[in-house]
Amino acid sequence: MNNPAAQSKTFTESINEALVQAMTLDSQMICYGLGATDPKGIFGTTLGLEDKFGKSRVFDMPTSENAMTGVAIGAAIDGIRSVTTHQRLDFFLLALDQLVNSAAKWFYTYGRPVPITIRLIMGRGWGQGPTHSQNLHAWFAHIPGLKVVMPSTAYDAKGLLLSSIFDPNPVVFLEHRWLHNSVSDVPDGDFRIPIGKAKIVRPGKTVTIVSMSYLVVEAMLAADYLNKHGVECEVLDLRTIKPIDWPAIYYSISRTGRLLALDTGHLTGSVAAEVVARVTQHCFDQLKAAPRRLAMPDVPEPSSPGLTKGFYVRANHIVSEICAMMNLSREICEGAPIEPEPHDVPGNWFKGPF
Amino acid sequence: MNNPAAQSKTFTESINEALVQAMTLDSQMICYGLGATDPKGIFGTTLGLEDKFGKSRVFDMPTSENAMTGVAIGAAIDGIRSVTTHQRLDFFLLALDQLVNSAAKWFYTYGRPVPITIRLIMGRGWGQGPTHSQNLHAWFAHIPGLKVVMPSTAYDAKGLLLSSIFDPNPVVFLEHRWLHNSVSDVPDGDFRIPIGKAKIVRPGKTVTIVSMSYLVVEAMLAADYLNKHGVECEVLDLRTIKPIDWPAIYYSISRTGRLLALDTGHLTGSVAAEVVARVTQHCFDQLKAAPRRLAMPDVPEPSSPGLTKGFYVRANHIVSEICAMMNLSREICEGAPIEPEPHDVPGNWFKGPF
Amino acid sequence: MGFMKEINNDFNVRIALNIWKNIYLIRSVEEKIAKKYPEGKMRCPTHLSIGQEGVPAAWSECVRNNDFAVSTHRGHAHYLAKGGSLNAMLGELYGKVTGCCRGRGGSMHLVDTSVGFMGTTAIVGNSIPLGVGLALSAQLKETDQISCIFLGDGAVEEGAFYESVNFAVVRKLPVLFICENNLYSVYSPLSVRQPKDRNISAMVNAMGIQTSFGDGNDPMAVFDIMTKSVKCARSGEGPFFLEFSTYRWREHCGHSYDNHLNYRSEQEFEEWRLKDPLLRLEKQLFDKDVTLEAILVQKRMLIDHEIDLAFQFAEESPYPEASEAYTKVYADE
Amino acid sequence: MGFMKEINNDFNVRIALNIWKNIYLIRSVEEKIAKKYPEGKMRCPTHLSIGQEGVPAAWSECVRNNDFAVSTHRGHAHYLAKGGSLNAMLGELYGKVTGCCRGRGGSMHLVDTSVGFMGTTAIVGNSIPLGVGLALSAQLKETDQISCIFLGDGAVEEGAFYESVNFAVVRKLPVLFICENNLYSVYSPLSVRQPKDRNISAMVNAMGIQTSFGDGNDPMAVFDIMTKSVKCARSGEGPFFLEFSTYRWREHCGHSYDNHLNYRSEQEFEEWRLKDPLLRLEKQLFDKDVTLEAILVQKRMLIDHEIDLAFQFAEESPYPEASEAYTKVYADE
Ligand SMILES: Cc1ncc(C[n+]2csc(CCOP(=O)(O)OP(=O)(O)O)c2C)c(N)n1
Ligand SMILES: Cc1ncc(C[n+]2csc(CCOP(=O)(O)OP(=O)(O)O)c2C)c(N)n1
Ligand SMILES: [Mg+2]
Ligand SMILES: [Mg+2]
Repeated sequence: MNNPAAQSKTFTESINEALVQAMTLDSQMICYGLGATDPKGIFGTTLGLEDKFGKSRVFDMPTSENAMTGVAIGAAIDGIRSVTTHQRLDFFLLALDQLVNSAAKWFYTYGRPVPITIRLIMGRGWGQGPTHSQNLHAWFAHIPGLKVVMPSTAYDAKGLLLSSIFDPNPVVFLEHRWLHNSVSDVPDGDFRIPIGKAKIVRPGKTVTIVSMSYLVVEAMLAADYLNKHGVECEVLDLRTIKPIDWPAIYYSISRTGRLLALDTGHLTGSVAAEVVARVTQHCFDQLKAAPRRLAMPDVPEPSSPGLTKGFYVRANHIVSEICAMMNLSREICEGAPIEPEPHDVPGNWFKGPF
Repeated sequence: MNNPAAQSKTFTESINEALVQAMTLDSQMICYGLGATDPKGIFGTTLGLEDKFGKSRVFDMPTSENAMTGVAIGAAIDGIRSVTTHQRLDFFLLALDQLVNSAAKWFYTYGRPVPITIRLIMGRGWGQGPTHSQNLHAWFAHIPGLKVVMPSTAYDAKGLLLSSIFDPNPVVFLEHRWLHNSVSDVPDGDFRIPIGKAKIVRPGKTVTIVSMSYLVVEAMLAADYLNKHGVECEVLDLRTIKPIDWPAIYYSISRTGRLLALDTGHLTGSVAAEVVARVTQHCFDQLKAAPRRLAMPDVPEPSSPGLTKGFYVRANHIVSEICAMMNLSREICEGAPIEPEPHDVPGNWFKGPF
Repeated sequence: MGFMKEINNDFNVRIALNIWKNIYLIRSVEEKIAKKYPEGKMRCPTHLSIGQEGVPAAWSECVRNNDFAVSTHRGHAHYLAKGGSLNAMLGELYGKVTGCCRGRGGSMHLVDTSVGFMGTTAIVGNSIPLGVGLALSAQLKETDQISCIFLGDGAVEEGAFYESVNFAVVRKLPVLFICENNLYSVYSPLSVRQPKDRNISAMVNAMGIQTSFGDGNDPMAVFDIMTKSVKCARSGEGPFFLEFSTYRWREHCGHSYDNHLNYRSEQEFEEWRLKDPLLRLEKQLFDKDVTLEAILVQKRMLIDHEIDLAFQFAEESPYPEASEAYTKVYADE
Repeated sequence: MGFMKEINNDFNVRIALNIWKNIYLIRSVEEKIAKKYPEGKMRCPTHLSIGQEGVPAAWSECVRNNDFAVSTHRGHAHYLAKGGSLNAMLGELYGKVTGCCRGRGGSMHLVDTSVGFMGTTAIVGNSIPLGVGLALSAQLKETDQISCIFLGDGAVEEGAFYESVNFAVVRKLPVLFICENNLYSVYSPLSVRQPKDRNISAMVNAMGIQTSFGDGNDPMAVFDIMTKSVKCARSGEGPFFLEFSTYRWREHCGHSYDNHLNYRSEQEFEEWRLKDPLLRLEKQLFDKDVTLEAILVQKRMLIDHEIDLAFQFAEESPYPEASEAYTKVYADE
């Protein structure tokens, strides 16, 4: 990351920069979504685009998620790249026919590429409740023909969004709402991070923690803490969940022999299940302990802060799984960093309402 | 199954009987779907219902999958049970907002039950192609609040459909098109099979094959064959994939120490992944070999019989996985029953077109 | 003032007073939520109805307790107008165990089945087919209930709306669709979402359903239209669609004003504020009978007090136990 | 005969002959598919257009090679009318590597991008927004292409249809929606799916789009309407919606007749068969110029021969390698 032109930027700014960069490189590319041109610009990510690229390339849309996804596909098969955005993944459940029956299968069936990127924001906290908080990325990862990206840093967000946009396939690009204000050094201009490559965000030789999106933040907190107690966790950020970088995971397991797979979605049927299944199938003899998983419980996310206390996967849960796996002392387990107060916001910058 | 009143019936007849039985027991229950009252009656499953129960309780509908799912939910929260049917699961992708955002979460959020059953038929063979053949049950199994049933026999179909209808929760009831003509002894009248209970369809002590829906047929073929060679497979029919009967699976593994998980859907993110993951987490020390999986490949299903040759999971694939797991001889592996000709129909009864 | 002419002998003071009470209650609850939202204790996305009280307040006087209603993310007014418990609504906003969903839903999920208010959903258009299903149930059970479905102008863009109207007409269901056209979906004006000069109710009429259009800020006019259409829907003639013009005063979601964002002009806002349904109705009442002024002062005090108590109740209620989050996912648990 | 009066001086023999050729080609291909389907070599769900050739055949003469088209499960006629390769279509039905999708799609998935035929989808309503997206692309690129979207009367019930029309109007896109109303969706008559007496084109008109209705079995009348609406759509005036009445002769899916199922009356069927667009046009031609009879005999022979060759080509083509099924899931593989 020692790029000379790199500057400290938020995740939101990174997304915005990637969009500007892509629309500059490809003068036909379009960008639309509910609120794409409104004064808030989808949490700031699309601000300024309409001014720079004009009303025909950047536009708001009717509340018609299904048809508007089909519109992107239709334009794509005539060579128009697009980025469409939905402020919550939950709204996009209306558009799955177009995504799965058309976009994902078009190249396979007709041999014509569908270069669309669909940005979905996954909500959490501040009472978002059952239908504004779903992390259903496992669904997308189940569908042949889709690529699915889940960046955890501003840096990755920019590099992966640019790669997604210029990928000839439909890409679902998932932004965790709690990452929008996170900051990292991000290069100016065009730079790409390959889709399908995981990143070792912390090397270690005792346990492999496989993680994605916001949970990388918690994994790092846990790993930093455990490191102080002599447990060296290797934190792998998947970055892309379809395709998954299996060689990177297998290689890490070959050195650690232990796996904890995290997931921001419901446990049953999670991407973490696929990770555990494949690792077990491929690295069975290398495993020193039963693999473990941590994910959201198999219940809808309730709204009340009284009910979401302790609901999310946090560093202390991660520590406790690793303690159990390694038979570490109770003190280590109990000393782990706990859920901050208030627990339902990503930081002081977040004042609601969504 | 030695029920005195049991008679040999097809899967289709069983479904029809269950519907008649349920509508007789609950005089308010309704049943609708595209073609529910047409002369073919959804592959025969709804024939005669309109005559028996009248036009207000049994009806055809507009091609509006999304709203018509919501209609069922609305009626359900006022106490009206319903069975709605879609001739292909693929069409139901239009209705996932209603299923996931409303039906699955209504009881959790509002405390009011949603007693709806949604029958989805999963196509296969005879060139159904990319959008008439999807087995996306893993999606449903990922959603808290849903129950998901996948019967493999006419007997189970009736008993489970009756339980589904009288369950106070939304149930997705998945019928594999290749099972519609399969026959078993099925009791007359009202009988229920509990949701969430797996069945040992063949006991054995060497390998556990976890299976569901049509794949139980192939698993049995493989197990019969292997038995002749001294390998005793225990075939477990999940019957319900949400909730999954974990105790039954763990108990079987505790005796066999070996797992092969089958799935009629795409491999990545399959229910088989969840089975392997959980078994590994819970039975790690009991496993004598790396667990294995067999599922549909991570590609859309093509239409041409030239392309679907060898595409489906068949008894010989199952045998070969078990041979590899157990280091059995090449002869055993190669002698397994192979894909019948023609390979794209479930039997001579099937003459197309869908 | 243009609406003076409407004050004729038909003006029913009793009904007008009831409607006034509804408006005043909704307005005051919403204003108090707006005032207290920045305290950070109501931690959920919250959409206020201030400025839009005219339609629900008049509707309230036209429907029966056992008629059904469903609504949207902006559902406070409809919930209160149907007679939903104020304590339970505020409890829900505060995330308390006394909330109508025991804290599971927040502001966008309100329910009070004891008064036929069956729920609000946070997905645009999502509750429309549910409302149709409730009407189907009423038809099947041969009750004379109707099902009222509130929706915004944005929801008209969802395919589910169209599918729902179609089915309601095909089966002649007792549905009343009530579209509150406030010109915006979040910050997006109608012009970027629907054809210029399209008239929503005329379009919907062509689907084969009876429709009316009315001024949503004229509560007594709303009452007239509602009375007729409720009668139609209840008579078995089939569904009815109503569109009312109205305007949201505050920001789309949250407690503030947001005209400074320039997605709408200050002038437009001021024009609409002059059409305030509360002031309008009060003027009508006082014109009719000047002694009502004193009565309203009294009533205001009572309502204000009720509201204060409800906020106190909500604030003092306990949170649900955190462990509750993991229970009752299934109805047979 | 009612249509005699239409044979006026405007009747353009050259155009009529072209349209006749299109009808005859489509009819004959479909009849031959029907004949050979029971052999069990075309192993995919197949929906024939026999009886419905009038609209696509006339449309064919109104659009340009680079105009776009998308269609549905019942797409053979549209594919051929746009000039799609017959060999590649039959290859696809036979599941051969020479098929337009190399056997991946079957009858319900036809494509020939060299003539702007962009695809057909097997999900009702699914290709409608795609067609709108193609029009958006044409508008962005400032070409003068139009995008033609074929749909059935059943597709009008899908929310996606309504959402698509709305967006096309909002952005004034060069779209021609062409609804072939054949009265049925599978075995379901309009009466169980749409309001009695609803006129589809009138309803759609109220969405803010220009519309026309025509007799789909009168090819020359279709040609007139098409010519005007194509011109409108191409001129930048925005989208156009056309509804044509027509009738499917054979079963919904498959090769047989199905009147014995009694979902429609034999009488209805016979009435529609008398409206056969092929016979009608032939009569018009012969009335105009009796010497054409001999010319048509010639042309028929040529077309029949072409079709025979295409079937031979398809039957003799090899299947794709089974291993191909696992490749090219992604465009960058
Ligand atoms: C399916 C879906 N798309 C988008 C949203 C985001 N959203 C929340 S409220 C809203 C505005 C809807 O406008 P309208 O129906 O006019 O209601 P209003 O807010 O004006 O009362 C939108 C787009 C959503 N909740 N659901
Ligand atoms: C979303 C969806 N629902 C249901 C079906 C099943 N289906 C296949 S063709 C068809 C009939 C559609 O009727 P219409 O649009 O009038 O076309 P037609 O067959 O009459 O040409 C139906 C319902 C489907 N393919 N997709
Ligand atoms: Mg609005
Ligand atoms: Mg039709």
